[in-house]
Amino acid sequence: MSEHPNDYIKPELMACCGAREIQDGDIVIVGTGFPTMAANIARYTHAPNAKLMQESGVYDARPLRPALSVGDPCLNPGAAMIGGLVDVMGMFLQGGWIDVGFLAGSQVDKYGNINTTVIGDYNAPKSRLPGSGGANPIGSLAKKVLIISLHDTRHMAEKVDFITTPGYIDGPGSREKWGLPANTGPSVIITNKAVLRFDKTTKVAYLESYHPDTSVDEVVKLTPWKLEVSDDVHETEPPRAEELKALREILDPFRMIKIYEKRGYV
Amino acid sequence: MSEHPNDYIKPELMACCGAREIQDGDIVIVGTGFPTMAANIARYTHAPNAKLMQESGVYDARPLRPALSVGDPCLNPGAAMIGGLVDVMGMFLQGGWIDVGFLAGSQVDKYGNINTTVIGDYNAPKSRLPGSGGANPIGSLAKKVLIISLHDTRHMAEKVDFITTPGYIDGPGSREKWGLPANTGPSVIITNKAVLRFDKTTKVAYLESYHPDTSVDEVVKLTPWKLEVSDDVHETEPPRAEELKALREILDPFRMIKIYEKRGYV
Amino acid sequence: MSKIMTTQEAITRFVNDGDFLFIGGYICRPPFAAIHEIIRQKKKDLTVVRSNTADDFDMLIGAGCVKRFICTFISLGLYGLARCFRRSIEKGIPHKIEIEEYTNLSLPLMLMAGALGMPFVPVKDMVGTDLMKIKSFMGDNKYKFIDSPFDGSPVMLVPALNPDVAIIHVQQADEEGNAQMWGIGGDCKWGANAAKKVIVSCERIVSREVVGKDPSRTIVPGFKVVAVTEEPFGAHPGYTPGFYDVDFSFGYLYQQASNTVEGFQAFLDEWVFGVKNRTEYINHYIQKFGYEQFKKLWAKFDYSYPVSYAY
Amino acid sequence: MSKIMTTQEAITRFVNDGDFLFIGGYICRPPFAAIHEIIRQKKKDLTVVRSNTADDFDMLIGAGCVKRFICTFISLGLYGLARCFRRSIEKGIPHKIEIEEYTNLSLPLMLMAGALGMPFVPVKDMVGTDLMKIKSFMGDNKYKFIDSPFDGSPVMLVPALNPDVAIIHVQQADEEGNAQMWGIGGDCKWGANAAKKVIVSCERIVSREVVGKDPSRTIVPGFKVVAVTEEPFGAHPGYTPGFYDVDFSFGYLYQQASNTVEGFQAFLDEWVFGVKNRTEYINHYIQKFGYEQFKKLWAKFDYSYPVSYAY
Repeated sequence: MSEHPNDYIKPELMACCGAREIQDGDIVIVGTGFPTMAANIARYTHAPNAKLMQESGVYDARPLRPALSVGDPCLNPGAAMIGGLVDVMGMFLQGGWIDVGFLAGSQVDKYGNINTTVIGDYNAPKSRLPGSGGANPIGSLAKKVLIISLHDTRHMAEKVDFITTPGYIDGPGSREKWGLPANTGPSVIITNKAVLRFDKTTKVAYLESYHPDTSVDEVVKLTPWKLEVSDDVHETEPPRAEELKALREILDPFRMIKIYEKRGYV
Repeated sequence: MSEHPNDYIKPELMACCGAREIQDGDIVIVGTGFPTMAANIARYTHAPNAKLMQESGVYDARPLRPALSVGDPCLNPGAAMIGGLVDVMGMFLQGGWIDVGFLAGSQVDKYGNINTTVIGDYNAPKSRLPGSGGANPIGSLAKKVLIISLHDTRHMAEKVDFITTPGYIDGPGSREKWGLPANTGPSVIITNKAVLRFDKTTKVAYLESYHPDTSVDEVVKLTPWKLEVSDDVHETEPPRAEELKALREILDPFRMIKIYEKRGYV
Repeated sequence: MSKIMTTQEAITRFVNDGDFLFIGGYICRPPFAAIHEIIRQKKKDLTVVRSNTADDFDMLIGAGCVKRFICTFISLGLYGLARCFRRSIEKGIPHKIEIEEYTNLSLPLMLMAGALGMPFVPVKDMVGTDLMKIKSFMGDNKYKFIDSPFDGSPVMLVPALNPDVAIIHVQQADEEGNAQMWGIGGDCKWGANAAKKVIVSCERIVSREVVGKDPSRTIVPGFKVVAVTEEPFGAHPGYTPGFYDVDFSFGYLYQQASNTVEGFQAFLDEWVFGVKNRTEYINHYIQKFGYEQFKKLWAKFDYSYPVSYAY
Repeated sequence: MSKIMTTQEAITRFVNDGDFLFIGGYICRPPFAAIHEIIRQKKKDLTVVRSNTADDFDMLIGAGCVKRFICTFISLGLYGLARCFRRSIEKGIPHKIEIEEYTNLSLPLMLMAGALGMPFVPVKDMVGTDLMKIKSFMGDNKYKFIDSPFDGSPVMLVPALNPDVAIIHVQQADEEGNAQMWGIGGDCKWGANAAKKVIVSCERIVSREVVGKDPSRTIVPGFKVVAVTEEPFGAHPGYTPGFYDVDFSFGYLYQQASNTVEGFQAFLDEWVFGVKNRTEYINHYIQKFGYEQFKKLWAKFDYSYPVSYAY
């Protein structure tokens, strides 16, 4: 049995949930923030042979500070390989080598589709967002996609305003119809309230576990689609001592992760 | 008026003929032997800004000995850029940047088609040759192709046994029909007897100049197709003093070029 | 034949109103010296392209230089959304730019296809999403969807891009333009080689002999290059590996300024129009923030092992 | 997780009869240690591929390991035509191999397409020639000719290649397989990355820290690599930039030997079957030709300038 210290904050729990999705030896494409922390917690605990890369062209970086973008200077010295976008997005991702990708978005819907393009109408936007970047190809081609989201009716939707990145698109058979590679697609949505997985048949996200300070009812209420609940729904396992230790002592000594609390991850 | 020493050998004359086809600033793709010597004579005389590359991935090499293959070690130290086949054959040649390519073959025909694949029937060959290598793409895509050949009925043919590399293929309109880029194709055949060019209308090689020790009649007789003769046919200008000086003093101090005499270039 | 010239001359001679520009970098090696000069010379109606963009493209958009943007992503990273870009799209300030959207897989491959002389290239992303539904100035040529002639499976083809001019910033180049780069590459090599002309901005001009000591580092051959400009700190507030770090505080300054139209104009007046060239810019930086802050940007010393190409 | 093992173990474990192999190099860095081991282990029915080949592929063909050859060119360079290849094609000795012919543009791009996960790639060469007319084991899938869906112009598409195993020889690699190379590249990077598994042979194994000092030199990431073998002089009689020169006299020896079936067999008996591994091979070389001739192959000392990736 692992120890579970109870002084954790919600973003730490979420990072640990992400870490637990990663298996030893996995090739993981990460952005900044949560994904890097989650993947590194995995590396320092149960998945020492997991390898990370950034879309800008970096494989197995050894940053001495947390990277603030996929082009951060700290990703250069010590990396095992540095090429460019064609190497990572083409050779590794489209080439079929990426086991896990992390994505976040301004909106995520019940099929795991993600919007990072526009809130409102595309041609008369309420808010114009950054666009796809690497998100669409990661969502299209990584074997397993982990989605990070705030759990509220603004960030989760029955249907996103704009599908930037494909989840299961319109539901069962959609990815296949469009020729996306077999055995790819979103695997989990990790929110500040719960962990959702996708039903094998309907491809709709259902509740697998609710975080310690919440309940099935609360999560169902916060979710804008009719949230099915797993037969063995349970409380999310809190951060283990060794996970927190890796995070706090090695990966994020200045606890930059707290910034996510300010962004609503509570 | 240039000086013309008369102690030259035929391969030297041929190299000078090649050099004169190169203009200052031309980007030239070369193999070994004649092409390198010709292009370098040009660089040391009238075309100091011509640049050479080898298909293996080398641009603007500074070899200290004559390269014996496109992968020769002497091409590495001092080059301006080294990549691979995709860089030179893809980025520079298919990208449309190569002004001049040199080709030779076991057979060349009246349309400038070249055979480096097989003598006799493809499936029951009399002699199996090395294959295309870079020849086909150079013949397909370089703006100007210079062909080097022995002038006899074994090496020149009305029709080659196998078209490895396209000249004008079946004649006028053929390159266009196949979608080869406009303004590409063979420009000249330089032999040990003469310089042939291609008629703008018929695309058949005709006699432009015969080398000093031969005659129009002899060249016509040695050519296996009905060789048209230019209205202003003339004797080929012999090597100029400065061309020979570049070749003998800088490029080929050991006069390795003499090996071509043994191969029949007399 | 030396192609060394000032950035002012390079932009004057080789960038025309209405041109299609690839501008390399992304936090790593953005060619800011050239970007500021484009703004100073009030170039307009440009079509610009790069995968992943940041303050550099935001500034060009805010300054009114851009008509069309072939894009995948634009943000100020740590500091959130790109302000000038948003104002253009949401409010038409200074005018509404047209955008054609791809991804960080498809767009680099379109530049690669351009560099390799391919008419188009198959990609596996974008399908099934709204990125397929929106088409702007590229119209039906944004992509084509075919059945593979090999096995009948559906394949998306995207067209090659061949910009008129590429502008990149690298660590070093020689006078002919042989450009050497190391560290994060983005789509710099393919974008530069896809263009008809390349302007190479560099931290230091080196001799042809130095280039020849390590030719595998060269990403653009001299024959494609029309201008070489020596611009130390030319990527500031971005960084250049081995030379200087990102200037996060300057990034914040830009974000704060670009929050408003007035702030953005004041920023341009101070940092672009208020200086003649990169030397004056750096001088102004030191005047304003002090030499100590400037010095903090300098890279630490941590050199690689030399290798030999000898035989 | 160290992947270091002997060449014998690597070939035993990862190369199976009937496999499709990419073998990198061309005079520069041919992985001869691995090639000899493949012959020693009498692997058979292999499909082999590379653009531009020489004595390395000729030897595999003569030894009877090859069933199919996706090729562009094979010759002994200076020493003329490839003898074993000719005997196979012309006389069926030891058996007639099947060949599928491409060019030094189309084949590297097919490997690139394989590495990039593309189903096919458009090429501009081969059209109009007899290379279009001959089709062997790839049949109608050798290429497809379509009208471009963009502008209707004729376009040839060639299929991606994904070999089962790639074997390359590079200057240095770490124990995980991160492989670093400089100098003439041929189709090595794309061929290796197109394969499902990579065997990295290298002149020297270096630490992960050494790799990290210059990560832009890495051409294959460790995660694709299944075996790392340290084989100094592993490319002999080819060369490795910075390590040793081509051995022209050994090339002549091979050509003379391979002129006849008997001579070729005697060559194999002496240089392949007569030794257990590369160490014995080099030892035999020194015994036979003397240390002085061996020493003449060593590269001169001419190092590059170090660079920094620091910030």
